[in-house]
Amino acid sequence: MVTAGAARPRPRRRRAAFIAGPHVLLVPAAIALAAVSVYPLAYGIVASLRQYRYGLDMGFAGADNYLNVLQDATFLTALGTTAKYVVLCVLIETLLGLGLALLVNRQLVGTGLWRIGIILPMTVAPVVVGVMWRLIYASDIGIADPVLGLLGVHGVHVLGGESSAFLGVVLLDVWEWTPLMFLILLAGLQTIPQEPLEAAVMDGASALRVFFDHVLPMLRPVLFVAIVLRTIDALGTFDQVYVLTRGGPGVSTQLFSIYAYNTAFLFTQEGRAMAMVVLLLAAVLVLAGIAIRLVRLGPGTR
Amino acid sequence: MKRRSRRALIYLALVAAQVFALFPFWWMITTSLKHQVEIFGGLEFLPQAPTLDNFAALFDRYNFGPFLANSLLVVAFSVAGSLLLGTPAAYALTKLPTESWLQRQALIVVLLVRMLPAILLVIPFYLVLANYGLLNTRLGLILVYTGLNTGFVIWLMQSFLAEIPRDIEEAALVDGDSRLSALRRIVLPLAAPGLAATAIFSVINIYNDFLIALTMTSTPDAQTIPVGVSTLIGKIQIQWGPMAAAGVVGALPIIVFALIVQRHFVRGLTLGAVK
Amino acid sequence: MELRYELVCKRFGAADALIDLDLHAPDGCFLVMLGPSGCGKTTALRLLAGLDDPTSGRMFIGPRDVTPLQPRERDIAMVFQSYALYPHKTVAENIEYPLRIRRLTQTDRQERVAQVAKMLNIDAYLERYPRQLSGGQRQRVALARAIVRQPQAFLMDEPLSNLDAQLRFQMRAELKRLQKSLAVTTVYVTHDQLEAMTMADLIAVLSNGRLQQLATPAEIYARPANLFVASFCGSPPMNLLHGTVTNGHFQRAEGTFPIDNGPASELVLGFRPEHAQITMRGAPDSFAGEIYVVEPLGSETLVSVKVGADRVNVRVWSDFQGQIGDHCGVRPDASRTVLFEKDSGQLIKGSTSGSSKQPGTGGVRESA
Amino acid sequence: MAHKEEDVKSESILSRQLSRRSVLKAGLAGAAGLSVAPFLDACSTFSSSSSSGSTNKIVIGTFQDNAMVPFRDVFVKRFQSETGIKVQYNETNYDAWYQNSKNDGLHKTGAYDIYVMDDNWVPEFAAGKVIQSLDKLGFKVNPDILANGLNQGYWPPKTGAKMKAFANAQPELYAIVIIDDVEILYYNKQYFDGAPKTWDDIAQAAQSKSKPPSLYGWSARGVKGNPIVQTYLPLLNSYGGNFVNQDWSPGFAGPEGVAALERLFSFIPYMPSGSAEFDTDQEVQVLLQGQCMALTEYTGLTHQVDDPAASKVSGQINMAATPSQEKSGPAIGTFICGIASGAPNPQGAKKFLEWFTSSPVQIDFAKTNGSAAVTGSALTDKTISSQYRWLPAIADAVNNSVAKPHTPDEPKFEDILGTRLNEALVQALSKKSGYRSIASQKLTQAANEITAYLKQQGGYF
Repeated sequence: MVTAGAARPRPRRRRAAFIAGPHVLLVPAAIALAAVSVYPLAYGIVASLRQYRYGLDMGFAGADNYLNVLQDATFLTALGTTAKYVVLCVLIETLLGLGLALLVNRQLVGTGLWRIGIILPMTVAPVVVGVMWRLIYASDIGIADPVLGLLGVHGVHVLGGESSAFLGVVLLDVWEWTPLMFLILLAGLQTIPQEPLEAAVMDGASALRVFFDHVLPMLRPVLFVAIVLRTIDALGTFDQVYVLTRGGPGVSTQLFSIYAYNTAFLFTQEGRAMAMVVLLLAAVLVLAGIAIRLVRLGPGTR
Repeated sequence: MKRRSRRALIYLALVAAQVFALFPFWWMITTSLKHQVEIFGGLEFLPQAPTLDNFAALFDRYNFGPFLANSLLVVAFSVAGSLLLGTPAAYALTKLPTESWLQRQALIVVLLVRMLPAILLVIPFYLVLANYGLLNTRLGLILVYTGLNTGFVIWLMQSFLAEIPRDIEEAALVDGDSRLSALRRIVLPLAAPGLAATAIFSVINIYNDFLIALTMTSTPDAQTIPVGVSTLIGKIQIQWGPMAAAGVVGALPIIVFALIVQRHFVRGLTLGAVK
Repeated sequence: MELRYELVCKRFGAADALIDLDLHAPDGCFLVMLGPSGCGKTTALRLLAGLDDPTSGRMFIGPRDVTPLQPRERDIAMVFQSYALYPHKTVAENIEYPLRIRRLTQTDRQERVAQVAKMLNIDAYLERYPRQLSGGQRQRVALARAIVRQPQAFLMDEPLSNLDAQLRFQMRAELKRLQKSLAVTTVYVTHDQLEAMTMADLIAVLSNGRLQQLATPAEIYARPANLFVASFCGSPPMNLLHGTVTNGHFQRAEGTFPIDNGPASELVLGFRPEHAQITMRGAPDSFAGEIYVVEPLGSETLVSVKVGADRVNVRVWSDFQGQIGDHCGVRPDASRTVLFEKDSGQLIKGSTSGSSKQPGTGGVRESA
Repeated sequence: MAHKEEDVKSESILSRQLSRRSVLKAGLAGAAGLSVAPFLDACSTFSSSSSSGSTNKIVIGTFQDNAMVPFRDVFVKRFQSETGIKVQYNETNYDAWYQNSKNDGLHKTGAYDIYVMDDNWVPEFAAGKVIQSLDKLGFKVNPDILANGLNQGYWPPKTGAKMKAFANAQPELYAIVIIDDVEILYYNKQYFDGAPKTWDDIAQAAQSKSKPPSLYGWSARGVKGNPIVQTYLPLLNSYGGNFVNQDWSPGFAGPEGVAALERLFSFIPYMPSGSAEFDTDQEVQVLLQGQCMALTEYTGLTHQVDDPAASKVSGQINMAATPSQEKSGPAIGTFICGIASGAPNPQGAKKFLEWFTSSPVQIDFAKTNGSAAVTGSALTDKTISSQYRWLPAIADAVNNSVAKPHTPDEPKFEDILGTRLNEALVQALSKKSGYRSIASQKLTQAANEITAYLKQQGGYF
């Protein structure tokens, strides 16, 4: 055995292309991904440590930008607004999407037709979505105010009040992205095997019990992916709100992205804007880490 | 009896969802067909004197011809480019040992890239493009979109390719194919639905982008439809009629596209997200 | 072509899938690699096909060292467990595919496809897609695709495992005939010892990545090289009784049995179910036991006897009358027993003559 | 069993490809073939942009605005035919253009020769060298140009507070005004006996004659940011308050500023209830529909008031300088042109701007729809004024106008003030009382925020 190792014929250095092949294919994409992520991120971090004035780089600023940002009440408000927005949107969209998916996940007349109608909103550019809802909400030409009037709510202008504008923006997001939740969850529901559910029914479980004891746990991985994707996207919401309210009235719909955008491009405080972005990314990464850990540690996971 | 009324309720809920989903489209379309005076004249669900003036204005005054052409060109090449880059990478990932470190990290990186806010991206991209004289060119946009979309392609295609039985590819190898020709002749044709779904989502993502196009372009030489739509929201004036028309023009190609490829669309989501 | 593995090792991460595989199959041989799942047999096949790379060692097809070659350069054909038909190609296109890659002319291709399809009785389905075929038909298409190449070797990875019992029986025979008529060296991987016994010229039994025995089916049956082979081959497998040796006798609490020699003090006595008789309890050279279950198989009956903590299977004529719980004895056929060393598990003494498939004459001499 | 099921599944997934295979093949081939095209396309873009460097072409970039229509449709064309210099005219959304032009100038990309700017961009663009000094280019200023408009183009500013770093620098002309846009009062003459002089006049008329919602006494832009600031500034100025004082302390939180905002709130019973989300378009609509007695607005509206397609009250709207109270205080917001620091053809750009601001051309400009020309001779020409009744009002307003603070941080000022004003308006609209305390509280908040920001930024105190 001792000599066998030395005497053992070694395969020649061989078929390099065949072995390395798959890894080689990763390289171009990796370069592309690095170009669009590592470079901007590095740039952003460097820029966050520099002072800009009139668009010109005035030199190293240390932690000034970070300190300024953390003392900026408007920024902190924007973070709070964003958190509220994301939680509310994702929650409503998940519940509505799940509800719709459960409704459609059965033998219905014209399933495909229902689906087409429901998915249309998510195909439209967010800018156009902003336009659509502005046409609806506008107090003089829109239809929201008269409809609210019919419902007995008079004198409310959706975009004219702070909480109503916030809810209006949330409603827009719900309109646009519930379809995504719906489709993902419907697909998830359709992969759930029917036998365990039937067995549960045979065991005498009510529909609700079956849902909570069986359907929901089995749907959990899909639900998790859907929520993560939607949360990531909701955090970056910009176009629709920009078109619809520009963050107003006051700061009621001023999401993080809008404030950071204004700071970078309107107030020409590139360094400060980058500090905001870096802070947000760090916060999100920490939260994501916690979330992943919680999910991993949670009961009922594989 | 109870069963029947429950069923009726379900349909009722679905109809409500449809109305909710479709009404904004209807309202935008009717607005786009109204004269300025009528838009402000009160609530009309149907235009009293339908006009195409708003649409004509888009193409006569607001450069929507070039915007549309730019959008289509940029989308076509960016999607093709990111598929060409991302698909081989996704294929390579499926060839790595399952659940291997690299595979997991790669997918996490892809997700992280997706998380970077556009505000972070636009300034560096602007500088790079400026450096190479690619600002305000379609090529510049194509390069940026191709890079950004590659991660998405990897993410989706990986799950599609992983579904193709390994045996089939190996059969091709034994039958005399090289890795590459097996990929071309056997794997990709089998992944065609996935490729289609990925392409669809890429088209939608890229066609709908606003902030990057807004920053990287400044003239109709390269500006895309969403930028064009935003042009109509002036500093002090909103051209409601043309804006609605622009919304219709902006949404139309993608809706028609979505309807045509509806089945793939759903499949793409199914596999991409459920896997 | 003859096939040769030379000290081939394959490691996946920290796990050894194959250790020092050294075997040789002569030209035209039907070699079956047999073993439980995870034993390394499929790995060995994939290494030979070039689908995986060995960690060390070399492989030869004929005189060629194929270790550095890509699969397509090895000139072999493979039949996969899942058949791996190209779902987007018709049957004809599937079969034709290897030829197309080799750039044969269209007439050549058509001719050979037709010929092979006829040979395998699938000429009626040539225009169908795999999904329109039954399992057996797909199996034939996969075979056809392998055969049409006229390769230097066939590699088959459990090709019959997805078929139902009836079809498997039928295909087994056809495959064997086909292999003999084509006379192409074939490596056939299976976990089914019946397939191995019925089809193979040579069987390589693998376990835990190591080759246990390479021999003809008869040899494996009669003189398994170790306890693993003994317990893996044959249905039911060889009976194995642990005991000690004193004075030329194999001894257990239930009885003693004379043996020729006994170098070690602790041995395992092995005998096939058909090489034993049910006797009355206390009969000479028998082990006392109690009938555990009686399974009539039609032409014969299989009796399972509890001998101490062990169970022993015995094949008897179908007129066997014993009942569950009856006391009895089991007497191995002295000329057909084998002995294994207990610690190493290695065979130490072969039985003196070849096997006879005759069920032992048996009958109940005593009932409780 | 398990095997079988798996088989069925993979089969169904893999079974549908067939028809698509050919499509895919064609698609890939097409993509490969076409991938050459964008490079060719890019090359042609390069060549076209390099040809823009030639002396017979200039590129003008601007934001989309109705006031620019005559400039675009008449004068750009006329310059081309008179000089043979080709003019490429690109217009885009206001914010996008601000960002694009700044980027273009900062990085000297050279996509443009002339930026049409809002006057409050001048400090930042000049300090950041986005645009080049017209003085250094040898720009010949037409002395006929009204001083208040012209002064918007200087950096450091000729008047008002100066940042420390620029306190002693000689003002240089960086941008030249092309449209003397200013806020003026529009009023429906059937409700007023002559032009209202003070805010009190308007308030009185509103109180006695308005019948909301069929007839509003006043209309305003209330959207956060620039719009509501534009609504507020004429009030603030006329009540004697400053946006910022000479020492950079905010000047609107004092009694004058509070009184000015309170005055705006006093119109709430006579204003459309959606005012907090009104921008120009909505604000103006009630006037043009005949539902509003008066409002302040920039001069672009003059193009619409007599157009029967847009207005139900054409001919009934008159114009005047914005009302005074303690003093006169119209807000100026000119369209002003700078030459890009990376301009491929600065001489062509200079030539165009000198041509356009020359007295004869300005007279023709005023004659075109009564545009807000920048020269005294054009605005005060009796024959033109008889056709376009608002021109004297514009001249009057410009001459009495108050400029915004001259600092690169002005957008941040406007954002802070505009946000808090908007909040105050929303509160006032819903509470309909307690105006003074709302005004005082929000204005103080804005002032504190601006001061804090200036301290962070440095260079002010």
